[in-house]
Amino acid sequence: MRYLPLTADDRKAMLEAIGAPSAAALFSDVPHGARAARFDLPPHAGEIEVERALSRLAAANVSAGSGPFFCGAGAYRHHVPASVDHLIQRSEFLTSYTPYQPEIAQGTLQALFEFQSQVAGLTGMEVANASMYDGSTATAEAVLMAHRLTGKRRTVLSGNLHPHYAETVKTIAGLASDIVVAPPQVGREEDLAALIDGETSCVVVQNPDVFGFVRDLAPAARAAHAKGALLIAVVTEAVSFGLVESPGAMGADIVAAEGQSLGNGLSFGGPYVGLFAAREEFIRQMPGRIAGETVDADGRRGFVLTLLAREQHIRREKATSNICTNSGLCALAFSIHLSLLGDAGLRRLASLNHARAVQLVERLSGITGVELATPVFFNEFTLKLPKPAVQVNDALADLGVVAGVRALRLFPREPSLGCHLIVAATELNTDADVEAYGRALEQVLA
Amino acid sequence: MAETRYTKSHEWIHAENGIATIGITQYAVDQLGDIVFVELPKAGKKLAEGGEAAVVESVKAASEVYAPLSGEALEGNAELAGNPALVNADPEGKGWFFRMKLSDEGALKTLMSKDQYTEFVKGL
Amino acid sequence: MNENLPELKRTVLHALHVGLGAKMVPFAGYEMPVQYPTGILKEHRHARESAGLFDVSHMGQAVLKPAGGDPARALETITPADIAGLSEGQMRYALLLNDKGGVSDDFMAARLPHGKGALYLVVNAATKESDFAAIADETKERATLEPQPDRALLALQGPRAEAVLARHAQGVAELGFMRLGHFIVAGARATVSRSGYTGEDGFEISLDAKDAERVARALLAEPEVLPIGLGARDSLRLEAGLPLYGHDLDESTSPIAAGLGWTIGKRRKLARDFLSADILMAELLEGTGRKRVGLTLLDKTPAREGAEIVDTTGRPVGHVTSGGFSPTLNAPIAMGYVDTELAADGTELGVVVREVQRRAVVTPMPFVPHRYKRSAE
Amino acid sequence: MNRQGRPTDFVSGEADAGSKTISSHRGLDHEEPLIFELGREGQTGVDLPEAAPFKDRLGALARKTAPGLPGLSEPEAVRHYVRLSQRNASIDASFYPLGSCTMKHNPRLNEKLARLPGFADIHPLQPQKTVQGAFAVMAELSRWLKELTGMPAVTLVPKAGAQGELCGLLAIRAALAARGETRTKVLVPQSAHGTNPATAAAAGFTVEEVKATTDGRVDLAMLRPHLGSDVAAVMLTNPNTCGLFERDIVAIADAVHDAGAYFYCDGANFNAIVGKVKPGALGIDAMHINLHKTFSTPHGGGGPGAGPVVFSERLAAFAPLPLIVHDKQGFRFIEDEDEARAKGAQPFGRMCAFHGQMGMFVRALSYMLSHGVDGLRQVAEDAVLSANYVLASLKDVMSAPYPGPCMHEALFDDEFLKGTGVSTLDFAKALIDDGFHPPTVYFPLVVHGAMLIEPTETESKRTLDEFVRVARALVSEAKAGNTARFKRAPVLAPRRRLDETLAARKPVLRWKREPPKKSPP
Repeated sequence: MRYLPLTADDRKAMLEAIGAPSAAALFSDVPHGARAARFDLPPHAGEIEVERALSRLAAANVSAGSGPFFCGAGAYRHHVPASVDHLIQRSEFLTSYTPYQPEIAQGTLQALFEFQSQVAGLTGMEVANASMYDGSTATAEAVLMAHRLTGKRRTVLSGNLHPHYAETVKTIAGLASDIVVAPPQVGREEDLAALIDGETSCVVVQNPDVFGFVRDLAPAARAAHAKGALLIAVVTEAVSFGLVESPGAMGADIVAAEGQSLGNGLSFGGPYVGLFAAREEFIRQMPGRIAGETVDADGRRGFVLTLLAREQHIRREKATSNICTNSGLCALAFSIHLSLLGDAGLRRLASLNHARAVQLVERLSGITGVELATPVFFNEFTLKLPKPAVQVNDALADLGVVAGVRALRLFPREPSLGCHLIVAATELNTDADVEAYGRALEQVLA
Repeated sequence: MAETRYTKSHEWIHAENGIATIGITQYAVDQLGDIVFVELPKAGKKLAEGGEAAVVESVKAASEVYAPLSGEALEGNAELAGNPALVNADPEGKGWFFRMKLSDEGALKTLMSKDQYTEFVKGL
Repeated sequence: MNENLPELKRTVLHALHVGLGAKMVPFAGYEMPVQYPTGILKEHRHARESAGLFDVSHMGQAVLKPAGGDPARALETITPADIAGLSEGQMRYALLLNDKGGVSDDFMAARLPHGKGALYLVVNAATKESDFAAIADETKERATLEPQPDRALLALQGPRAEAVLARHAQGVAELGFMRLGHFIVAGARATVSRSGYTGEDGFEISLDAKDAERVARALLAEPEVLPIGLGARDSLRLEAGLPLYGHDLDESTSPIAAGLGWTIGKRRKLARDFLSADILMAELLEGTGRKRVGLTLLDKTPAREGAEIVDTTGRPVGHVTSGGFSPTLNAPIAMGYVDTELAADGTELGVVVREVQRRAVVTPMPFVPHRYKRSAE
Repeated sequence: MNRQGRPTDFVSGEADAGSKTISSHRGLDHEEPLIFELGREGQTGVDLPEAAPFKDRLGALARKTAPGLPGLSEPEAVRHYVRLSQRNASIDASFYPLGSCTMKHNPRLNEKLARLPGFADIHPLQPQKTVQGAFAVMAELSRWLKELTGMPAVTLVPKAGAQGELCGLLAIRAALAARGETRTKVLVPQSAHGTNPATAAAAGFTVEEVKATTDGRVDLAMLRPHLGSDVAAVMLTNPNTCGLFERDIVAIADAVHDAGAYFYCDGANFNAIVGKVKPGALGIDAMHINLHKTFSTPHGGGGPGAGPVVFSERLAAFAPLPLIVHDKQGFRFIEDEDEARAKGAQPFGRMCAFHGQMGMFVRALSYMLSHGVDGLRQVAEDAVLSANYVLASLKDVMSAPYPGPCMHEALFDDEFLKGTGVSTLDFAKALIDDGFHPPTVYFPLVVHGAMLIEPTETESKRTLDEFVRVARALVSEAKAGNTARFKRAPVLAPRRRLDETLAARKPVLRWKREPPKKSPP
């Protein structure tokens, strides 16, 4: 057994030292009825067999890189520099744990501090935590945080918030909230003011929204603040921070975002990394791990986990959240990618994305019957097709093009969205991909 | 007439004609260690005897501070916001938490005297 | 050099054919019945109106068994069809491609019921040796190919085929189109699929050679059934618009031009994980410039394979790949490849037969509607 | 008064003379500035093409001020992170006996396989026919988890152990609602990890603590009085946080069920019994499994984790969305609640976007297939054997609050340090100077000055012997009154003790550009 160092002799010697007749004797507390003998599972296998078995399953999937690919809706296919994966696989990052002993975890702690600084800068907020599981759970935590801050529980969700996020909020924050969900409105800045009253704790608005539409958050912020509510801004495409006005600049009080786009692959939906930022005055109600700067006994700058008293291991049932860890390694990948990019690189990356989307829109909206439903967009937009998207998508797949995500898959109760297709383009799409999409759509709609 | 009383949850209360000042005892501070943050009741907040009135956080722990008696909060100790270390330095003086108007001053009698409290702590 | 003709092989039913008075001809290295005393025309009409029995034992049957892997995944390395997606008892028409974007053969593949993933394959007679060699080689990591030379294959085709076979094989009537199962046919264990190459409803019956003649005689004893030769078999599949390998398909024809893009599995198109994927995916989007079309000749002279197709001005635009007389339409028909812009139904064209240009018109295929028993879904 | 928590002991002291150098680097240990202090404007470590000219579609919503990210070349960025990494302890480099965290070897085969394009480069919403292999991984992992736990149902969705707990309690809440009952209380033993009560509160329940027996367990006598008709569930960790197996667990389960409540088991310590005990046989209704503990997915400096939850028949129907079904067309998700209900399920909702931590599923399955059922059984036996070996080798000089045998971790209190002036924290820091990551300290809270040592199956006897030798030597140092070396410790780490009070009193949570100094007029 390649992963087990103890030899039969070791085990014998150790049992003698313990004074136990056998390994079984160490399990004497286990009730006999509970000792399992039979498992319908295979025996151990070597690297070759395991690699063969799992490679076979991997081969049964069509990877996004196989051909023209335009799916987004909360997960985006981007280039990840080779050095990112190399660095996160360093033993000292990969195989360490939550920095309980700061003296020998400065690497992780400093990286988290840098991550927090980057996230604050991107979102235009004052502070950020050391990451959450993903964007959707970060959103739910943001709602709970707003309740703690305002002492109110009414929650207004934009109809253009990613439905998975809305459902996650309902599940995780639902018990503590009265949730109002606006109806989806493709390509429009819904007026949320009407839904906000004195009892409202927070308003949750995604930007760019689930349809790719880029909106001004300021009106929503004003409407919320007028009633003593907080604006929670949600961002699912982190690359948009490079080109789209930051939520902070538009008046957000809390930002919950998905960081997968930077440094992290698609990986069928996880693991991803939730970004969480807020105004400084809110830090003591912020959920999750936070790294802070301090000094050591020799007066040298160092970093520690701080504001621990908010956390479950001290406050138990009074904790701000039940979350223990963050998404450390994904946060590190995110942070390394951003360090490699810098302001200049991120801006260029974002421009490439926007340019590709604009090019695709121009190619597709020329086709008879195809309408662009989201006039303002970053790297994702929604098309209104002359036929049900389910048919068109299927026919396009038959021509080798993965054309996007059907709005109806995300909004199964909104038949009015039957002809809407959510399309994302990134720096990884080529001119040929765009042309293939164009020709295929022409053929399908002909 | 002024008098100071103590609770089993380690608050001290100093009352003078209907107005009381509340803080936490030296014993409490020793248990908590370095105080890093204090959350105080807003003026006008109705406080019920034994109800949660404030929160005190140290590096290692966090604890509620309970209202020893019923009444209405008048003000919190503004200094603590910028300098929570005051609580460690002078818990039963400059490190006071909040002032409140007692609805029934007579109820003070139900709380422990200095000597009773000292005995109580010895027993812990 | 060798003057003598190669020794012709015989199917296990050779004696039966001869006994029935069949006219035997060489075909794909076999001595096969081209027609029986009934005659091609009658045989053809009988298959369309009642039921006909075909001996197709010359075709190559084989089973691809799992050996350390999934034979379907293994087979996908040489065919663009979605083989892994075959459920047990499901059958599919598939192509073998070359690396130039051409077709190196076509074949049938089915997932055997209770076969632990094993596949049943039927390939063309003329190419069976090379096909089997290629398949065995490509799949050897994960599967073993077991050719079945000692199995016969009978095809019972026509509107009465179901009623007839049901008398000898319980349960076959429930079999859906392009499905296959194990049955007892006239007392013999057989693997029966609801498939064929005539455009009619019908069955193909794979069975041990030793049982073949007895079962064939049992079926022929049925009043609705006549034996049918290669001649009628060809006119039937032509009316059905079905391409014949070596004629309508070859190493140089694009499956897209042949209208067989549908045989490439959807997943395969997205994964682009098959031979010549880049060529064919581009052809799917941009077209090939050529298209396989059906032609009806307006005078009675049949056009044969190789005849030149011209436009109304006489400019050459393609060639006939198979042609003949359609008993059902009572007119000469053909199929061939022409430039895409001349492929629209109703387009006036010409076919040069014996130096004379004869009028022809592009006709939608099949010439005669298919009458498959598709199960409701 | 809340006395709970981890103390810090910060004494600003003399710089260790040995550490003084011109550069302030110390050999291979480099002082590394913040990335923000290294970067320059305009520089970048990624060469991306210039976008072809295009008509901007953002209008007024284009970003006006840059995020303020430093620019570095690739070699600068790589060196920065390599130097940071060198300031971390890791299981690859040293013994890391962090109790209840299960720091075991992370096979690189798992990493390699998780990075296959067929797993790493598939989109959660791409056509489901094109991800049948991913479904197959999930199905196979589910099969292993159900068989190993002897439970009939599982959901893979939860993103971490804590979310797994929430998943379990929300399923219980849904099950009670389906029964038309409202029960408000969740019973949690004193020794429980803080996440348990925090989760119970997050799931809308009030928490009632149950005292532990003198031998560190929960027994029926102590539980019974709490078991009223208002109790929704009991949350028990087994093996528990003291590293002990809950002997009465079957009787406890029966009592819980008789009271009409559900039995949630925290599976954080499943690694001690995997392949030997089927929790299903213990009367458990729900249990989460930390794939990063029992099944070796990397801890990554604090996540990502994954917390699948197995369910009993009584709770199976209430698992969260999405559900996975397999029919003639192959595998597919049920993502819509109405469709799920039409299929007879009663999901309590959705816990996160998409379908869970696929990357972790591949790694865990790779570990399972590698060990096989025989290997996993050996994993549990070796983990328990090693913990007992440490316990047996130290209990004569250190103080163990509970008699052995223990399960996968050995628990000590600070009785043996009484009068030495050395605290558990000091002792832990001293271990750092000797090249070991300290055990978990001051947890569980029920034990004074706790030290929880979990060697896992990963360590050789040689390593265990070395650790024992060092620990014994430190004990005699402490008893010999050599407190100074403890109070100063660690001196050989990249940093000495850090001032957590300062960090919390004046929180500095991000880098800020120094305000430009006013130049004199």
